[in-house]
Amino acid sequence: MMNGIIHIFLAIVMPPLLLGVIGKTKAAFAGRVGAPFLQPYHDIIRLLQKGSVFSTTTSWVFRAGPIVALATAAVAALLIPFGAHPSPISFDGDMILYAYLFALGRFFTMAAALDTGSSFEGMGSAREATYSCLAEPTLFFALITLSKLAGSYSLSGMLVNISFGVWLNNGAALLLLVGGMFIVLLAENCRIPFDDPTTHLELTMIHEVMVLDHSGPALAIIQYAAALKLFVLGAFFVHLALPYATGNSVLDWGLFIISMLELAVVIGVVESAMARLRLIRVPQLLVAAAILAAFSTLLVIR
Amino acid sequence: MIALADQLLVLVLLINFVSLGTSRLIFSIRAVAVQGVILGILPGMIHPFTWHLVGITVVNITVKGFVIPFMLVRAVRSAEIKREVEPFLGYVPTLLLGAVFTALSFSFAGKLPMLQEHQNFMFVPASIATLMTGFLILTTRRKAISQVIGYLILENGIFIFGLLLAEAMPIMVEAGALLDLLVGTFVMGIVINQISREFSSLDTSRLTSLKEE
Amino acid sequence: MYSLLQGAFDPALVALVAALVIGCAGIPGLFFRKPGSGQIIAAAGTILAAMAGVPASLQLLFSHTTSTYLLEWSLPFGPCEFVIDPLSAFFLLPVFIVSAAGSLFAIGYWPAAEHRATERGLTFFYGLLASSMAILLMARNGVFFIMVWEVMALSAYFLIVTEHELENVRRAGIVYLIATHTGTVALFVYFSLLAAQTGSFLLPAAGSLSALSPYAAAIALAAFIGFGAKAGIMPLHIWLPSAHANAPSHVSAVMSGVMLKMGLYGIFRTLTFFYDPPLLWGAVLTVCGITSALLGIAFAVAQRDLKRLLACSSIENVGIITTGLGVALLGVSSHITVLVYLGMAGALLHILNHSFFKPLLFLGSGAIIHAAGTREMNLMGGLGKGMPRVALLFLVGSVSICGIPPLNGFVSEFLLYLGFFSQLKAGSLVYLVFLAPVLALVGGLAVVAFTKLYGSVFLGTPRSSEAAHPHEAGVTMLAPMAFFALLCLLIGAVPQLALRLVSPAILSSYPQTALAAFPAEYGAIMGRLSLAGILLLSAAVVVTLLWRWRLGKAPAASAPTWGCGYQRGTSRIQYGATSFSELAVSVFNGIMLQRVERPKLTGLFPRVSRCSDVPTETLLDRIILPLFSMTGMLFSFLHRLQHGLMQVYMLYIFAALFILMLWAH
Amino acid sequence: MFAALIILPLIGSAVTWLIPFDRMRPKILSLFAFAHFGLTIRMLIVTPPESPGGWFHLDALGKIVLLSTSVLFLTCAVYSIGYLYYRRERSNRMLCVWLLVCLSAASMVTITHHLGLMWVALETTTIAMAPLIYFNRNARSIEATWKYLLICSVGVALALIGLYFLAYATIVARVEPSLLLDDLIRDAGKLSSGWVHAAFVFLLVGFGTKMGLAPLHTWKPDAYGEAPGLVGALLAGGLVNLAFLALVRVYQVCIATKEIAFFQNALVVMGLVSMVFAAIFMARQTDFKRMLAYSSVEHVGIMAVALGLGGTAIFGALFHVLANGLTKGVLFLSSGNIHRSYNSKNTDHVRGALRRLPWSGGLFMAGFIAITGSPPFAPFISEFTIISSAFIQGRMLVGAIFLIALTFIFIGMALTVLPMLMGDVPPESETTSYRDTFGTVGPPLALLLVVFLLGVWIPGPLMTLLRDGSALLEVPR
Repeated sequence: MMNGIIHIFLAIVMPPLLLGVIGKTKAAFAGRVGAPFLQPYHDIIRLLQKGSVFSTTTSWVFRAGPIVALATAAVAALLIPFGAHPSPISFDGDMILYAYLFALGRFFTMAAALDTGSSFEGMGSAREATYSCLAEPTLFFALITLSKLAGSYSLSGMLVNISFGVWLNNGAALLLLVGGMFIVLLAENCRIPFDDPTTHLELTMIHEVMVLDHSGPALAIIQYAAALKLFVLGAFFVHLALPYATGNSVLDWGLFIISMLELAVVIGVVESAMARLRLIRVPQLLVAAAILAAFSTLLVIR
Repeated sequence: MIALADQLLVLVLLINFVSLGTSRLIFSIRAVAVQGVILGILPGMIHPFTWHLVGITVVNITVKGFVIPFMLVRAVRSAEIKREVEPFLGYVPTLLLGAVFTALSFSFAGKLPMLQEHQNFMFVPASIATLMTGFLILTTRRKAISQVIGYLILENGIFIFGLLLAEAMPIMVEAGALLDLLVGTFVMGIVINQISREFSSLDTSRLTSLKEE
Repeated sequence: MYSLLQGAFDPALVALVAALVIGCAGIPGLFFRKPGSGQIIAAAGTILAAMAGVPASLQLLFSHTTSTYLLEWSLPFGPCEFVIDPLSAFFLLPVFIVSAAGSLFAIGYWPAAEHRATERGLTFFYGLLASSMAILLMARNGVFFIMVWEVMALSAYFLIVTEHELENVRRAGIVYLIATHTGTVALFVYFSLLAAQTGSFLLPAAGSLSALSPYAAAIALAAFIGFGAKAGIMPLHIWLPSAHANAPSHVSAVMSGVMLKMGLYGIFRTLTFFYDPPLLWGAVLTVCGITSALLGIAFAVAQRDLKRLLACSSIENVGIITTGLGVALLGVSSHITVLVYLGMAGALLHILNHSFFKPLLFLGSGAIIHAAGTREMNLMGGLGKGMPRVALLFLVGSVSICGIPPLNGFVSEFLLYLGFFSQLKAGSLVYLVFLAPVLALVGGLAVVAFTKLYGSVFLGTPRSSEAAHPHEAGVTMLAPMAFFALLCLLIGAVPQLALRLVSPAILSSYPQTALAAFPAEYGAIMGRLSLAGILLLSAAVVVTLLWRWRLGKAPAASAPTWGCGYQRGTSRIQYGATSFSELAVSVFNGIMLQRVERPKLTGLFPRVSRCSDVPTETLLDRIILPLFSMTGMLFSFLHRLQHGLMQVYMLYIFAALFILMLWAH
Repeated sequence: MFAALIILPLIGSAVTWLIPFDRMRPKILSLFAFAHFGLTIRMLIVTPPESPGGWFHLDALGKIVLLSTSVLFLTCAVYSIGYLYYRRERSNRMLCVWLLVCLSAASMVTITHHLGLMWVALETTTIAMAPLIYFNRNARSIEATWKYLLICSVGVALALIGLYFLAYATIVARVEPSLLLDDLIRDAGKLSSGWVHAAFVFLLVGFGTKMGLAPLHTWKPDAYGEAPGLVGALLAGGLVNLAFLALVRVYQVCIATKEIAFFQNALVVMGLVSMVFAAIFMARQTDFKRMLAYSSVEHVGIMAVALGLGGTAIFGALFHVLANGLTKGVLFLSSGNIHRSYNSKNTDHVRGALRRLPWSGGLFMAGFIAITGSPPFAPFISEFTIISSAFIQGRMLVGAIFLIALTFIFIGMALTVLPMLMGDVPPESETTSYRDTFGTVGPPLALLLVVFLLGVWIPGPLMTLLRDGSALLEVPR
């Protein structure tokens, strides 16, 4: 019960912090002081207070976009276990629901973008559609590998059971998987090298360009939803990459938070170290990720 | 008397070759006429005398020997076509083929069982050889007239075989023979005349408008 | 109604009568002078029949009974039995539902007043098609089966060529007719071999044949070709896109929603005959299925024609169903009942789902075509404002066909996924799990295809003057769509019931699944799914309320879409259908071959001209049609045998005589 | 009674010969057709006793052919009323006269058991048909007539010598020389195989030519193409069946002589060859009447294959006699209407027939569906019986070739027929006064109904008839 409350609390509160950490890291690499860690919270709150402007061409679909995006991310957050603690909702096959929830969110974000009738947002949603469908198989290969290793068909079962012991036995497979999943993590959350959330060169962007016409609370919801998505997928990845658990409930929560922050730092490092890829290269990288994951699957089930 | 039948059959075979070899339309018509006359006589040779037989003979001789040739010749005249036979296949090859077929028919006939009284005759080979000759003319000659001639020779072949059955089932044979004559003479004659009116020629290689492109 | 049925009538008889009524519904219209009344009578009759037929088939389904009727007929092919077992009853549901909805839709979509020439025939053959499909499911005598089958196929042909003054409609019709007839020929072989095997034309009972018997393989192959051609499994799908695209929309709805399923029914039925199918069969089905799914949706992504896109996605869904069947078959041959159950459940449920959301989409496309006057998606846009109800219903359909929670499409795919994963622990068939990522890819592509469709049709601003002033569809058109949308939501919300629906059918065809308590086990999981759905809904509500509250605080203004600094934005610079899918197509290039039609530019100052990408039917255009024309050329060369020259003919006779002589002696 | 069946049409032809009015003749024709039909039905119900000497004897096989011929003739006669009204420009005396002569000869073929007499009757039908094919009196029709006449005469001549061989075989075997079917069957065991084989070969080729088995079919497209629609119907639906009956008679003798295996194989081969030929010539066919001719080649091929297969296929063959005959009637009569209305039988000119002639077009469509063996029409029953019996007998190769040929034929026919019926009437197409009238549509419509009924329900008496017929052709294993 307690764990459940903590779980939900973290899911609600923590996501923007990751963005803050990433920003700080990048600033540090750039030799700047950078915005405070809590800047994202300020942004969201400010946006919530602003009035909003809706394009005349839009319809209710446009308004449904942010709502569904956030709702799906929230439900996904309930399905994924944080640290050593199983998730509030867990049943056989919930990983498939987890994967498909993002599809639902995507569908509506893209629809909302298309609803504005802007060429740029149309472009953005086209890219989003293609790349995310290329990222899909990787996630599933990961799920297969994990459920094979953990011998469980539910997210909690498979993720909580990943321990160093498993790593020792199937190091190679998990390593491949970590590689693949990290790429997917970046792609799904539109981070460099796939997308640069900070530029406003529309021609090069994917996610940001889809939300050009969202303003005020809508934008706030979108940004929060994005952060939450990063958090949820990050939690998945952390289980994979940093599977340490003590057995002490409180400590485990601490470890989870720390490892999430580590992840944020790593992302920040990558973003500062790498440049944005040319769009043509993106599919190749995604396919590469899929192949890595497929290999890891082969390694474990042969 | 009966012995003569074989000689006549030899004559029939010779006429086959003549009709294969000749290049003159009129002449081949005449040849067929002669063949018809001979075949008309044949029954008289092998069967005992009856008035019925006489009747048959007369009918045969008049129709095959005179009526048909007359009609054909008239058709040729009326259509004032060239008197050549104009074969697809040259005369020598046709003759050779004719010889081959005759030989074949003899060997074929040899394999078939016969009655004693027919044993030493060459009715079967002669008939089949004549049949083949008819076919040869039907396939290698260009003019409609020639084809009628071919058909008649074919009929003659059948007639020769019919002689073997003449006493066993006379009605059958005569019905067959007469019906053929009907076709041979009237219908074909009519059609020939129609053709010569429509096309002002009896060259069947002109009669090829109906085909698959 | 239920108890009444139980009391008064035998449900099987009710279903049979309902089918016959549907068949005759179109006849009165043929004799009316005044147009329209016939159509209404037909619709009323069909709907009433369906209202009787659906409960009847439900009862048959749940009563787990098999009722047999014997038709006295004089044809020399043994007794003609009518049998309704749970499998048939299950397939009867979509037949009744979809045909009734379509006949109602027709009143608004194909009004007799405007289509005096075609309406009568359309209504008549529509009824014929529907009832022949219903009767097909009851037929147990092979010959009678073929007869009904062919009635179905031919009436479908006449429906397709309703607008036969259009060239490509005629072409679609001919392709369809040839394809279906070839399939029927395969069925001739199929039933003949069955008769050779069993000694009678009656279809054998479930699990009564051995796959090791001499003809078994041939029977299975013939069934695959004959039924697969109708179901549109690749590579037998060539007729499907153009036929569905060119038929009137409610006809497309019935063809895609139900007629394809008849082919699948044939395959299902055939496979139940054998108690020991070899692994190979299952493997073949699975591979063909997943390939059709992937390629089908890939083609769909590339389409520009609204209805072609839907048709291609039908290929995809049929592929998914076939995959499920193949998995089940693998389960049968390796005695893993959980696979049998999950595969069959997934397949059957997806059949049901597809017969709900695909008709919904096709009917919607009919409404769209009514409003926009074209099927070309690149000319549409912004229709959502003119026809909001259609837009909403269409959205439901699009979401559920993508297999996205919380709608019904997801449920069936979920079951299939469970099936794929189920062998992960057990050693054998572990490689099945590789189907999961492929299916995921299919799902992703489906999202591409349908966001493209929905976006380019309903959203944004009109791209042509035709689409500028759409009108909302009438109630007779909206009601059926709303009904289907409701069903989609229902199954999505309470999947347990759906599972309850399919279980009897599975049980009747594969009794071995009775041993384990699968329905209970997976029913629980389904319960969790609906819980997740509720959570999703509540979360959405919370967010909405929050937003409402904020909007209340700070008022909203409205302005034109931001052109990113470009001031002269016209509607044509929007992302159109083709441009939306261009990226995906370029990724999957080679599967989706596009022909670029670009005009020849001449002179120093060429006049204004446009080029466009045209998706091509790879198999049909690149392989089959060339083959046909080659055969045609060969034949027309052989036509010279009929040379027209008498002497040659004589030679033929002579040769025949000669050869036969040689043969004889 | 037998005499009546033969004399009646002859009287009719005499009457039509004497009548001076063109308008009257078709009516009289139909009158006699009705009478003949009534007589036929009567004879089917109460089978007349075998005539003394056994020359005339109406058995089940004869009944089937007689029935199909009579029904078809009746339809064509009634059709001729409406049809000839549009052909007032030329006298129809010859047509009516020879039609009735043909009918009389045809009836003779069906009721006689004396092969010689049957041959004579068959030859008579051949001759009687010649003037009918020449009805249009132009260069093309004369050519067609000429080819038809010469080829068929040669064929019949070959059949004659075949009969001679058979007769001589009886003489050689020292049994009572006779061509009576029953005697032949009785003494068949004693005949010498050499003569019998030769006889069978000649008879097969001879009757095969009349029937139109490939490659002896060469006269068919020309004759069918040039003859008027109703004559084509009689050729394809009537004469074909007569020749088939002749072959069946020979087959009966064959069964008795134990030489049946060779004859069966020969039939199967020739049948398949015919179907393949038909398939080849259907492709890219631009003349729809010639197309129908090739379809007729196909169907005689089917009958031959069925006869060769034996077993249950025999039933199929006998039923196909009816099914094919009547369906061909529908096709030829409706195609005649289309031909007249467009004044062309070339599919490049004939388009959108469903628009110009809804009824005839619909009939042609239905006929096309029926003749390609689609249910629910009679030909499906027969064809499916044949196919299934091929597979059930394990003759996989035969079945495969059969089906492949059928598929190609369907494709070829569809690609010719559908463009012809569908679409709009091209503006440049010739407009004639010829439209659907009750007189020209009713008869084929009636035929179509019969074809449909036979496709879903075979009446009991007919069933017994077919069973008796196939019992006569039972091959003792």
